[in-house]
Amino acid sequence: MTEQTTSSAYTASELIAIMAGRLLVDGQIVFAGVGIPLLAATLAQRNVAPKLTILFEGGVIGPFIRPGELPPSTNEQRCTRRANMVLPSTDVLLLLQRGYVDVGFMGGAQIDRYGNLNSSFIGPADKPSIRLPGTGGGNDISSLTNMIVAMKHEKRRFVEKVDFITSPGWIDGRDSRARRGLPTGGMWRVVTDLAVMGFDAETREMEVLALHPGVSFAQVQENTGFPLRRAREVGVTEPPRREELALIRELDPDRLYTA
Amino acid sequence: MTEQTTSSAYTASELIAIMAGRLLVDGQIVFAGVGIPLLAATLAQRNVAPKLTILFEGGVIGPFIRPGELPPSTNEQRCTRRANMVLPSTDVLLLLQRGYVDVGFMGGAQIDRYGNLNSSFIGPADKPSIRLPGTGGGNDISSLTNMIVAMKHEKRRFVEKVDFITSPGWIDGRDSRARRGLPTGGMWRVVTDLAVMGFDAETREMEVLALHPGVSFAQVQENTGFPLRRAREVGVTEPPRREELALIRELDPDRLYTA
Amino acid sequence: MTSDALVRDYDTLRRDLAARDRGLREKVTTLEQAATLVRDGDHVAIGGCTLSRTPMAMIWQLIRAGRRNLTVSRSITSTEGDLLFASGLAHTIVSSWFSQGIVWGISKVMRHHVENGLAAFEEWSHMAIGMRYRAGAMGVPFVPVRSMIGSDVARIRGDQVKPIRCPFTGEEVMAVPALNPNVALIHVQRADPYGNAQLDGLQFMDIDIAMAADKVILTTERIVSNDQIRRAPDHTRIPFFTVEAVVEVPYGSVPHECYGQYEPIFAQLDRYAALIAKDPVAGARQYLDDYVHGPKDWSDYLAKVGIDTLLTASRRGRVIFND
Amino acid sequence: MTSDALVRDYDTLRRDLAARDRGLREKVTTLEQAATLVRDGDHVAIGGCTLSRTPMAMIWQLIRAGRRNLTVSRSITSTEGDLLFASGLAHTIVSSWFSQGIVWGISKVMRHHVENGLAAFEEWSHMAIGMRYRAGAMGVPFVPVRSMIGSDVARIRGDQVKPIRCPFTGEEVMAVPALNPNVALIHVQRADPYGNAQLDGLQFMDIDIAMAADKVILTTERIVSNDQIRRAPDHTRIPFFTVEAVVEVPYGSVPHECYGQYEPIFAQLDRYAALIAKDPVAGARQYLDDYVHGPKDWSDYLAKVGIDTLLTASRRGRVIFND
Repeated sequence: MTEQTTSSAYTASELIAIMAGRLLVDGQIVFAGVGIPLLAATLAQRNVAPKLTILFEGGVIGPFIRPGELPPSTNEQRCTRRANMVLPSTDVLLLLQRGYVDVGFMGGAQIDRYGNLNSSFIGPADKPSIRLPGTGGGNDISSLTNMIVAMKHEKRRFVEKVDFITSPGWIDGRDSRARRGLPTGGMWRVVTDLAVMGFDAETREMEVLALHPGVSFAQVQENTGFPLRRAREVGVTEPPRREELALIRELDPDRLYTA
Repeated sequence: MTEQTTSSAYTASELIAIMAGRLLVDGQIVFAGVGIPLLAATLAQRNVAPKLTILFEGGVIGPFIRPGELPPSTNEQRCTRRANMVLPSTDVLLLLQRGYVDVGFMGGAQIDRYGNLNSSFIGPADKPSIRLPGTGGGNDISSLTNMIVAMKHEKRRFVEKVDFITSPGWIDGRDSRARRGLPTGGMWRVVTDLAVMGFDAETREMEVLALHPGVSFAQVQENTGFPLRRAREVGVTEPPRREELALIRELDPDRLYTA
Repeated sequence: MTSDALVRDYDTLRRDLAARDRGLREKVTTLEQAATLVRDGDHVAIGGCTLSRTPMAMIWQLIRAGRRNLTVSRSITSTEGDLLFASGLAHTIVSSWFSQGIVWGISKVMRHHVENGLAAFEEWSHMAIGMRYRAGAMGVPFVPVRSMIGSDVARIRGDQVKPIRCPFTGEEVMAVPALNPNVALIHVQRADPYGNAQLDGLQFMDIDIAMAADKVILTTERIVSNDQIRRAPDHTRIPFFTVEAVVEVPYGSVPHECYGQYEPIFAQLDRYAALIAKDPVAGARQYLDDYVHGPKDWSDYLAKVGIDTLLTASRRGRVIFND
Repeated sequence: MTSDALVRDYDTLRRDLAARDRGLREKVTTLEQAATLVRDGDHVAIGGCTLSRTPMAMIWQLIRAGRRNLTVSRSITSTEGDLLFASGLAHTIVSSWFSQGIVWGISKVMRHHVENGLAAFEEWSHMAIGMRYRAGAMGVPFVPVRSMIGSDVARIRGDQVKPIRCPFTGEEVMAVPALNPNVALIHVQRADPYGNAQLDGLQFMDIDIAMAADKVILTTERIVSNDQIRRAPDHTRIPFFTVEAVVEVPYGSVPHECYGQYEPIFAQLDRYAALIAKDPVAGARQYLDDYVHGPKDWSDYLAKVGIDTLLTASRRGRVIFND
């Protein structure tokens, strides 16, 4: 990696999008949420995974999003540009249940040690201090396939236990997810502006797999509300490359999702 | 009714189609089977009920069949000519379950006193003397809406008890249909080349409502394998009119269904 | 039938539908007349999703007509939900997601109403709502699903979802109850006077909603002849017999989009977001006064949005398909 | 997985699908190669209905390849069912109706096999078969329906259908089991090399079948570029990732019809009916010899049907839409 191909001038959101996009593999079928996931999947598709198939909740299979015309949600016509197929939104979600989807990819407001996500309530559900927008397809996606979550790494977002499980991760760890009646899927990766995390294969606790350039484990732990595990070998991610940054800025010139 | 407008030269099938078609009311939504029902519904649509909507099992809402091009079943493109909508066949059948259909209209191989139809087996089901073609949509239609059946009046077809209930009528009479778990629909009219029959409102036994011109009650009874009831006032149907016969011969010039 | 029963019993469901004139007849009417088909307290399902094919003109008319106490359901709820709460039209919104849109942050109007107990946002997973409409469309009281299980989204629904054992495999799945709305509001690109509707592009849950509802109020960018519909019957998505009223309303989703016709009016959505950012109550009231109660009719509302703005949105809505 | 289990357990169902390469890749192949995807003993679902869009070329190839002991399901079965039985390809046909067609009377070939216990015709109601595929397509083990109840059609299915109580209303409905075929054979008007298929006109149960099956073998009148598909994504009905093989076979449904392309070859169907009328065994054998085993390839078969006949069928298949 030479100076010519890397760049250190990028926003946290750009970093997350690039790092998350790198987790996608060509040929996969990815159910992507709005925001960073949509951007990261499009980045991967244009960069290294031309045969990546993106699904959107609005009922879209395999579109190519046009640079500079990112949709405001995954339910507008911008999402359908040069798609292979559009179908009712219930049916695109049923593809998850049937098992056609390799990976679900979404953002998160609050996550806990076992990868459970909350996007519904801060505080008690019957008298919340903040009523969040809710699950959307998040609950369906995380109940039915393997998940990548992309989010900012802040202590208030990485909590010991979420106030409310909107999108189930590993529930209480170990085999509790399966015992609750979710035999498939589960939280696979959490990508933040500090690190890439996975989950211990046995306990299902969150563990740091790789740190982003210039980030220490202590720094990640400091921004996390529960003790993080370390993978046996904690790697360091390759810094964002100029081409990746150029591409992401071409895709989102108005910094709709990458401000 | 004058000599000029009636005709006595017609086949049994023509008579059945005309008499059955007269039972349809403008504006109704009719689920029609192939053969005489398709022909009779088209006749009604072209004659007195221009706003009759015909549904076909193949997944068709509101077509206009072209004279001389009757479809070989209700699943070919001829069924779709100038339709309002085509949809998956499962979904057109679900319209019955949801309750959108006023009347189901089909043919029958064998019928019993309570209007149950058999189109599956002559003899025991595990070792039939004749394996008939089966239910098709018949079971669904007769389970979920009010029925008109059009068939030839023969003793072997009008039996005390069908060998096999393919399409449920009033089962064992009285409230047995509802008790079996079918709260809606039921057999309403049976139209043959001899008479028009209904079912007693209480016992649900078949009863003669009207005789075709020149037919006696005794003659109907003679061709029926169980004792028929008589309605309080047994009427006489109006003979086929020249216009009706002309129309039916225009629709089926090759006598595909009216030989 | 009231919207109190979770699942309407089958006899009533069939009777309610049988009582309606489902014959082939012309149903073209005005927004004002169509609004009379909605009664206070009804459960009203809204077609489209987020900023797409929202039947905005019909919602706008219902607010003007002063309807009250509706329960409203929609797959995903955006600014129309704010207006439903702020106007008092709806006391409950059944949805999987409710906010203006990710780029505008969490809806302050939704928060104000829900956090202060003034109205309810009843949350279901997106697929669960879809399957509830689908069960309603199919005329069955429930369908099994494999999501919501194990989450608090299911837990807070209490008896509204139930585990059920598959009689064949013995495994436990989740039963979600049928949803048969009293009225469905659906906006389409094209319909005939009988109510046969042809949808372009994204369908969302509209077909199931139409089949599930007691009756559909259809607004359409354009009324075409029945003859045109019959020349492309495999493009028809909603059959006439589900429909009770057809209203031609060009730009009927503004400020939201209509596939192939126009994009969202982002300037208008930004203006709204700025208004409620300061004060959700006063801001929403001002928006209602200015854009809902103020205009003398829908055309006057469109004029207020601005002809240049509309033409730009139209160009952007079509240009995507030039490629 | 064998076709013995009534409903495949969810773990196996998911694993079977996960094991398949569902990536965007070209799958254009020959009838011969595609036939290798079907294994003896498989459950094979057949798209189309009666005389419409029957994947006849693929069935023809499977008979030539000598596959045995299939269980075959189809909404309604016509002459292809006779060939499946007479050739020994299938020992069981799951269908709602089985005969050549009402104008030709009851199938003597079906009768011969069923009445003599040589093969089974397993009868379900039309909607029940559709809902079984739909449950399979949705990834649930069963769905509730309100037909078959109270009839002998349900009774002779024994434990294959089960009454189930709605956990919300308490009423009893009928659970029908999911059907996830090992292979689906589907013929369409248009598909791209990846397997994105666009169907015109009548869809029958093909979409649910495609979603429910482990894999789809697609035959198509015409292969078009992926670019053409992407210009009309709302006409795509079957997504590429369900598909394992794409074979271009013009006149691939002959002697049955293909919507908008050609009508049934009535002369050929009459000829077949006359053959089996005399003797169902010898007649069917002769038909197989003459029309299935005899021709050197599908084009040779078409030549035997006759070019004038094909052109007439094409003209008749299009003229309906001239009106």
